[in-house]
Amino acid sequence: MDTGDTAWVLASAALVLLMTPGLAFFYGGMTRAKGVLNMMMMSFGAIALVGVLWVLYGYSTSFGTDLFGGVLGNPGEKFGLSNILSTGDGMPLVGTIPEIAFVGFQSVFAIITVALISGAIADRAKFGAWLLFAGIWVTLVYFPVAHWVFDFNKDVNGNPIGGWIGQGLGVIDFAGGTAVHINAGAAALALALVLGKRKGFGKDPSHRPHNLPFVMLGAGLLWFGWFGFNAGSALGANGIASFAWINTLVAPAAATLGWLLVERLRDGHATSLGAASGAVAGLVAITPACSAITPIWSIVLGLIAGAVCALAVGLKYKLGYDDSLDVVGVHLVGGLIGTLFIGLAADPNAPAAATGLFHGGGLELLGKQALGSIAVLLYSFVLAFIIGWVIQKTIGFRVPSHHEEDGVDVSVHAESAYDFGGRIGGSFHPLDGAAIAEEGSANVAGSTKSKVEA
Amino acid sequence: MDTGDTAWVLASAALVLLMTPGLAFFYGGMTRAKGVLNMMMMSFGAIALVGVLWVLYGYSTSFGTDLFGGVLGNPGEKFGLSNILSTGDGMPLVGTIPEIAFVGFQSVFAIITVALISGAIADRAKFGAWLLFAGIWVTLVYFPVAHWVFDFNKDVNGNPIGGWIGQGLGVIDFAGGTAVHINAGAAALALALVLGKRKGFGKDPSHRPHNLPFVMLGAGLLWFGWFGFNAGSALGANGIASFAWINTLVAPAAATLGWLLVERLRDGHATSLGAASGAVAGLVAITPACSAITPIWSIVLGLIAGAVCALAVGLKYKLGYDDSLDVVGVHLVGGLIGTLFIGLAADPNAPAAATGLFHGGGLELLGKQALGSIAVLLYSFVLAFIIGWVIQKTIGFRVPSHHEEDGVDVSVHAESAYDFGGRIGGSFHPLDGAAIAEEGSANVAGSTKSKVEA
Amino acid sequence: MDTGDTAWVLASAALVLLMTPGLAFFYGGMTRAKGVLNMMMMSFGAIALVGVLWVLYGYSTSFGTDLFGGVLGNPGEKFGLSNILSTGDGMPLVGTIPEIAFVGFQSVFAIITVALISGAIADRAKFGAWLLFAGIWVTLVYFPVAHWVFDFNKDVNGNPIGGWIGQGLGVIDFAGGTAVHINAGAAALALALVLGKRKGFGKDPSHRPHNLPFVMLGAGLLWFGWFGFNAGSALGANGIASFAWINTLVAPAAATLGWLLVERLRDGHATSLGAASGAVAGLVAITPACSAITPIWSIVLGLIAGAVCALAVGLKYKLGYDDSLDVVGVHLVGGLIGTLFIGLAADPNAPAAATGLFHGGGLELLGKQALGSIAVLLYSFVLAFIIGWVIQKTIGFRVPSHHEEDGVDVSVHAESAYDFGGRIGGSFHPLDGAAIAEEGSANVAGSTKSKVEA
Amino acid sequence: MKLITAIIRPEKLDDVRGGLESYGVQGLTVSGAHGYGRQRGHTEVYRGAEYTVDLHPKVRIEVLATEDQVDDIVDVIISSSNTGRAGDGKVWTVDVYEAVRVRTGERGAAAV
Amino acid sequence: MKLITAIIRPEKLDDVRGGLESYGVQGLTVSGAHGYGRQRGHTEVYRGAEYTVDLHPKVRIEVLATEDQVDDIVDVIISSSNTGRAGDGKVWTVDVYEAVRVRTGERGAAAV
Amino acid sequence: MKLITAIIRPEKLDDVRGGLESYGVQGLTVSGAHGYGRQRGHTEVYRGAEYTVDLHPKVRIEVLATEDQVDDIVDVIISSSNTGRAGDGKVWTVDVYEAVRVRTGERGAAAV
Ligand SMILES: Nc1ncnc2c1ncn2[C@@H]1O[C@H](COP(=O)(O)OP(=O)(O)O)[C@@H](O)[C@H]1O
Ligand SMILES: Nc1ncnc2c1ncn2[C@@H]1O[C@H](COP(=O)(O)OP(=O)(O)O)[C@@H](O)[C@H]1O
Ligand SMILES: Nc1ncnc2c1ncn2[C@@H]1O[C@H](COP(=O)(O)OP(=O)(O)O)[C@@H](O)[C@H]1O
Repeated sequence: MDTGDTAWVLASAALVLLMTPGLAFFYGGMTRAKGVLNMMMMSFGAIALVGVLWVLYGYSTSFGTDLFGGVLGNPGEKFGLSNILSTGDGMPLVGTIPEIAFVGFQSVFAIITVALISGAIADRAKFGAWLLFAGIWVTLVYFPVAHWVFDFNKDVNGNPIGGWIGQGLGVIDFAGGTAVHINAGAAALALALVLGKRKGFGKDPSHRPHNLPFVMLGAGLLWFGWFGFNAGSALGANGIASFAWINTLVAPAAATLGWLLVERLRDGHATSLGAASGAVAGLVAITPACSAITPIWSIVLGLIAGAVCALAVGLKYKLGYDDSLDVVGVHLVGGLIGTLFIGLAADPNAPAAATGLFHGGGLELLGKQALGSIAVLLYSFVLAFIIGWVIQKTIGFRVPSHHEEDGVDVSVHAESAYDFGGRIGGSFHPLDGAAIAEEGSANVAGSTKSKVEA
Repeated sequence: MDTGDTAWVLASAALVLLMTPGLAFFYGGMTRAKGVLNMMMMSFGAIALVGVLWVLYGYSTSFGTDLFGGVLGNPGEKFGLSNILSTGDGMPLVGTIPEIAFVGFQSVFAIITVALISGAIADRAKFGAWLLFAGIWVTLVYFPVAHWVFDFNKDVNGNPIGGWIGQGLGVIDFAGGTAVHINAGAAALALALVLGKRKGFGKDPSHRPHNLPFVMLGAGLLWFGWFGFNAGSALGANGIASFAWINTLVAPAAATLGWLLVERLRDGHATSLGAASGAVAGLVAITPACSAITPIWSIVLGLIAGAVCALAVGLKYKLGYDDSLDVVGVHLVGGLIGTLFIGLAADPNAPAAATGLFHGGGLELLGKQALGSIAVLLYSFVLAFIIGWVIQKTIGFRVPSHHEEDGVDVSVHAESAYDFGGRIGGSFHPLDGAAIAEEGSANVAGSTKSKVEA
Repeated sequence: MDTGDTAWVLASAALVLLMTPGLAFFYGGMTRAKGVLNMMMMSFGAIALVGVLWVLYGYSTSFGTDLFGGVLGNPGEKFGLSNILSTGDGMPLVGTIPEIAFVGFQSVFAIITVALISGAIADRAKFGAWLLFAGIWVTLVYFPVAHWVFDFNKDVNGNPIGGWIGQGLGVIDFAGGTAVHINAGAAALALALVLGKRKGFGKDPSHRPHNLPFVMLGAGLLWFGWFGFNAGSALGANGIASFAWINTLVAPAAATLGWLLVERLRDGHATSLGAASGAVAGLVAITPACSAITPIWSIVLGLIAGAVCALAVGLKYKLGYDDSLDVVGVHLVGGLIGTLFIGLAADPNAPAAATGLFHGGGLELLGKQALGSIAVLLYSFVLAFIIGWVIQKTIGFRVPSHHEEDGVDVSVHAESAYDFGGRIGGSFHPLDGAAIAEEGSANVAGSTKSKVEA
Repeated sequence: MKLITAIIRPEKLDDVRGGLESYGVQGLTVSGAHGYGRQRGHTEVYRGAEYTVDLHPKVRIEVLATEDQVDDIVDVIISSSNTGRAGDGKVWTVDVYEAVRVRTGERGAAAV
Repeated sequence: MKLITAIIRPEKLDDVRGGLESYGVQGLTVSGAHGYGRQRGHTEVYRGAEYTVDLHPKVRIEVLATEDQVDDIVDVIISSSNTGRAGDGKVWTVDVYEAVRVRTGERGAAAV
Repeated sequence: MKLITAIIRPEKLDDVRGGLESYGVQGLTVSGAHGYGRQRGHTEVYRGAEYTVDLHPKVRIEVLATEDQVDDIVDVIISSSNTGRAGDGKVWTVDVYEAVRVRTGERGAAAV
């Protein structure tokens, strides 16, 4: 075990954990004031639920021994992590770090992938239904896909087992362009279709972001955490991590410029929402590529990702699906750009040592990258659609129409986000047994005061 | 010295420092808009004051050679850290890290313990009195208690000196269930009693949280920082740290679910305040236990802590003490649950190598854990009550009644937190010598314009 | 290569990156609600632009081989980092870490130095002009000055090449008192003069901070990140880093107390803005000094820096320049205090091993510190003034007067920061090709509805 | 000259404005308000404490109108803001003694 | 029909509402306001610059009432919001020409 | 007794207050409002979607005044808030039936 590598992976894991609250702000700032808590709860709910499932069977499903010819790892093998917990002699390692550190590092990837999806269904999802979706989707989609992409286990003879996309097909995805972003983006599109458009979609001016500084805060925390996401994926504090680090700085920097340039030319104004979005688009795009392309090419990738995503977020109005906070436009499109760009610009001297079209590698790598991307995209989209659809048809995924009008915060969570002193009136009493029994679970209660009809 | 271990401890120390601003937001979001700055100032004031005291004599009091049979370390021994500053040959070490790094790591524990207390006295404390209390309490309570719990110094023969709770009694408290959470929670209860209830306690609807996204932000930063708190307490980047890391993920995740479940069943709604509170309750509970129980048992602990704390926060209305932001319900109760749970579920194969009741260890460990908890609880409560009471009787701890009505921000700090453009009117002038002399320290000044009585 | 050192530097680099979003909140909270986005955009714009330039030629200009007798490094030498990217055998190192990690660590210093300047020109700068200024200033000022101060390259015989201030003159500036804070502060003063005062400067009450919790958040994130800034500058996880860490805790802690004390005595109230400002002033002051003075002297330095900066921020009203958010009062003054204080209190036993006046070193060191400070101050001021002036006279740096009245957010970025539900009315439509062509870049559009003159 | 004040549901503001514009009203003033009446409140829960909120967000519209338009305008407002559910609001009119346009100093009908 | 407008201290809103309900008032409209008058202001300090704030938060209550109730309602408001300290506020009444309930179109006394 | 209501530009509030104080007005009530009229709106853009904002922030000033002062006060308001650009606002006056000072119960001219 190497303490330096372990220090970096533990720090990186914490950084990636922070990304989900960061995402809660990035997304939450973009909703209306009356839906911000629900949006944040979908992220916090993902941390809570996926965190527990990961320890129970998620890690084992993603990184256990192949079942069904590699469709997933054996969920029971490391159930509850029970057999990898030794911290003394004979502590199991992954490379130079304790396996349990690797478990931690991978856990937060599962969490944020689920949280990312929630951006598509702002302002209209039941929280219970969301949790149910999250639990099923992460089990049936994320855990297997992580097995396909991130599992580099070998058998005793050193032959790859598991990871048909990553080590089988040889798709290059350093930190999750396919397993995280395309995966989440495709599921988001499916949910946007299942839940349908918000009331007033494309018309109601109240749909503008209610707190842009929160969006900036979210973008800042995401960028910060993403250094753990990408450079931590080297699983050590070494040259490869450093290489990934600098790409994780420069690609989003360029993508910010790219997005702002499109805005300036098209709308006349570079916006702060554009800067935050551009940074995230660049981070998404560099995720799979950060070990495969040089910083100069990262700048090119960033510019492209920023500009294309800036255009892509307008698609939902044209095509008529309400991907409310642009998970498709940013994560699916950005993830595709980054994953495919490797096929073009991968540099044989970069750590990934792959050769893309521009360096004389022909179209082979590009083909693989496309294949891996599409496999994940389709699998995730179809499964997410089915899961979402069944939930919608059974317990209902979307809140009733008047709950949407009242705002999901008040109707689903019985809370409102802000009270700057402008709210007046109302009455208060601590809940005690009696009162609880009486009022049940109704959140829209009749006024407790007697009224006389006029 | 090991650079990897040092890297992890330095990073962890920074993470724990961030927890106090995180706490400022967790708490600040829960107050009214007119008390948020005062609440945040109590946290920032703790950083400032305790930071200085720690370097002067705090570290030495906590980790110096026993005085009075182990009641405290010798405050003069390492006064100003003067004799441990060498960074060249002969640099003093604690384990594999520079002692000065250990000083840094421990400093932030002292800071946040003090800051935690402030949640009990929202909206009604004088800032000067708070600083005075903080300085005395940390000196008379925290520094000695840290000596009892965290000091693992041995004499030249390898016999324990100092640390009667930790190495003497053998109480297991990996990262501060007793020294931090029970300690702060007990002091908070004392202050809540000394200062008395806010006006309108349990009645005034304006006491609802003014900014729930801030509460979520605080919870997110706390969780992030807590990885340093717990996993950093391994004082190295190793298997134990990794073990603590995964428990620090999964226990609060389960606690969030536990809290939300109670809310859903009792009130009909899972709230964002509940999610944030549940996460913190789980973090509190796992703090002492993160090296002693396996992840599966952490899930159980988390569920229990989340559910019990969700119920415990209602006690203040029943019992009639105004622990405004539930330091007792979350930190005292959560700290007790976590510390005692070790006595039940400690696994001999976990790094702490202790055996609790469920693993055939009998009741001995549970007894020790209870003893250690109660010792800290009582000591802190009694001292905090006396210190607080004396301050209240002399210079006054609580603001005058009309200051509470105006809001502590404006009356104590001469500031208001927000101005979104809705505030209108007023006049402005830079302070210059003359004006200062004239207007003195009055913050409620007469209008400068002449008025004619009608 | 040492993995522990690399782990710490990678973590530190991420921490320093976070400081710029932190600064965006520190500054953004101090503007009016209608200028917060513009303020934040100047920070995010700095990340984007300087991030790209750094990779292209910035690193090479700062750390390349001397040109023109040491005025700058050769911008073409490591253009695009192309020749230092190897991560395998023969990977280039700086000390014990990969050179590419050093590139990352230094990049974020360039970024934040630029961002710091923006505080002087709140509420009145064109974003395009700011980006232009940022690009030119960082090229002509920051990159060369970093070369003077931070470049410790030696030729094959071990003789210093580059770094005439740092290794030539022997000025002690551990983490950037001159290159970062004096540099940015002097440029800020120049821009404040070039752009002139805000409308209503010193009179309009709407100029009070619109969101003080954001200022606290910014201060918290800055402090957190500053551990990377200062302790990371040791370029390793060792005793020196630990020494710097503890100074980075205690100096700002003392400075907070210093600032609050001045406020309490002068105005009667310790404010949260004062606490946040004091912490930052202390962080600035300890930046150059954190390896040269002992923690006790750091407390003294902190108290002085906090108190003096608290007084210095009032100067702008007396002298009549509108350094809106006090970059001069905090960063220039704080940077000078810290850099000069080394000449007084440098301790030969501290890691920097320099001897100041109080330890019998005479006035020599003080003289050098003054010389280095003044050189950077003048160079930066003059260049910034010229660059700013030319931009103002050509494309215009300041927005037109009515844009300032409407607020820079809406006029420059076509956005408004908040919508808590109070905003009513308005209409919405997705931009499509046709509409874009028609409406061009005008942000103040005529109502689309027909009106009849009464 | 009369002043028409309408307290309506916020979500009906756009409809009312549209209706008034079509009718020919060229200006109006809008502000936020909270109403209390027959409409039922909702309950929020924070850490087990219950807040009953029975003041509802409303929007106040004020229109200065000449005598001949008042009835029509009131009708337009009512028809465009009516939902039939409790909480729809009130409209009332008061006599205006004098109205002036600040920009020009014009008075009376010319002011609106 | 009359419209009663009261400018009162925000902290007195609940008392006034309670009083009016007891009296039998079934609806009212509340909005935020700031007042300037005999009440003294307070001072805030930001980085050594002083802001004197002399507009005080107030709450405006509006009640439509039939002629016979007006005097009683004014009395209820005054007695429940009076503190005797400067800044208590004002109550004024104006004649209402017509009042309509949006939900039903009812006019006059039936509308309130 | 009359009630003067003025809808003005927010940035003119201080001037108007200054003017009224000089004239001798000892109290007034201010609240926020949004206005719609001849003044042109502005456009905001979020991720390529355009929001046209045509309600402008305004400030409402209300002053109770005795009959003899009304005309002067209206003049003071107009002269101190006039900019000559569209959006300057309106001033209107209505008859007040009765005005009361809450603190003392004084009525009529003594109440203002
Ligand atoms: N007597 C009144 N005076 C002033 N405003 C009233 C009065 N009664 C009702 N309102 C306003 O009208 C709104 C709707 O009244 P409510 O009784 O809830 O429904 P409805 O008018 O449909 O019966 C209230 O929210 C309040 O703003
Ligand atoms: N002439 C006036 N016209 C309108 N509102 C007024 C007038 N005078 C006072 N007010 C309102 O009444 C409130 C209380 O007035 P103030 O003079 O402070 O106290 P008091 O009425 O007790 O003498 C003010 O804040 C303001 O809102
Ligand atoms: N008929 C009206 N009734 C009530 N308020 C009006 C009316 N017309 C205009 N206003 C108010 O006056 C403000 C200024 O009106 P506007 O038409 O923009 O400019 P001007 O009065 O200078 O022609 C509007 O923003 C609105 O608040």
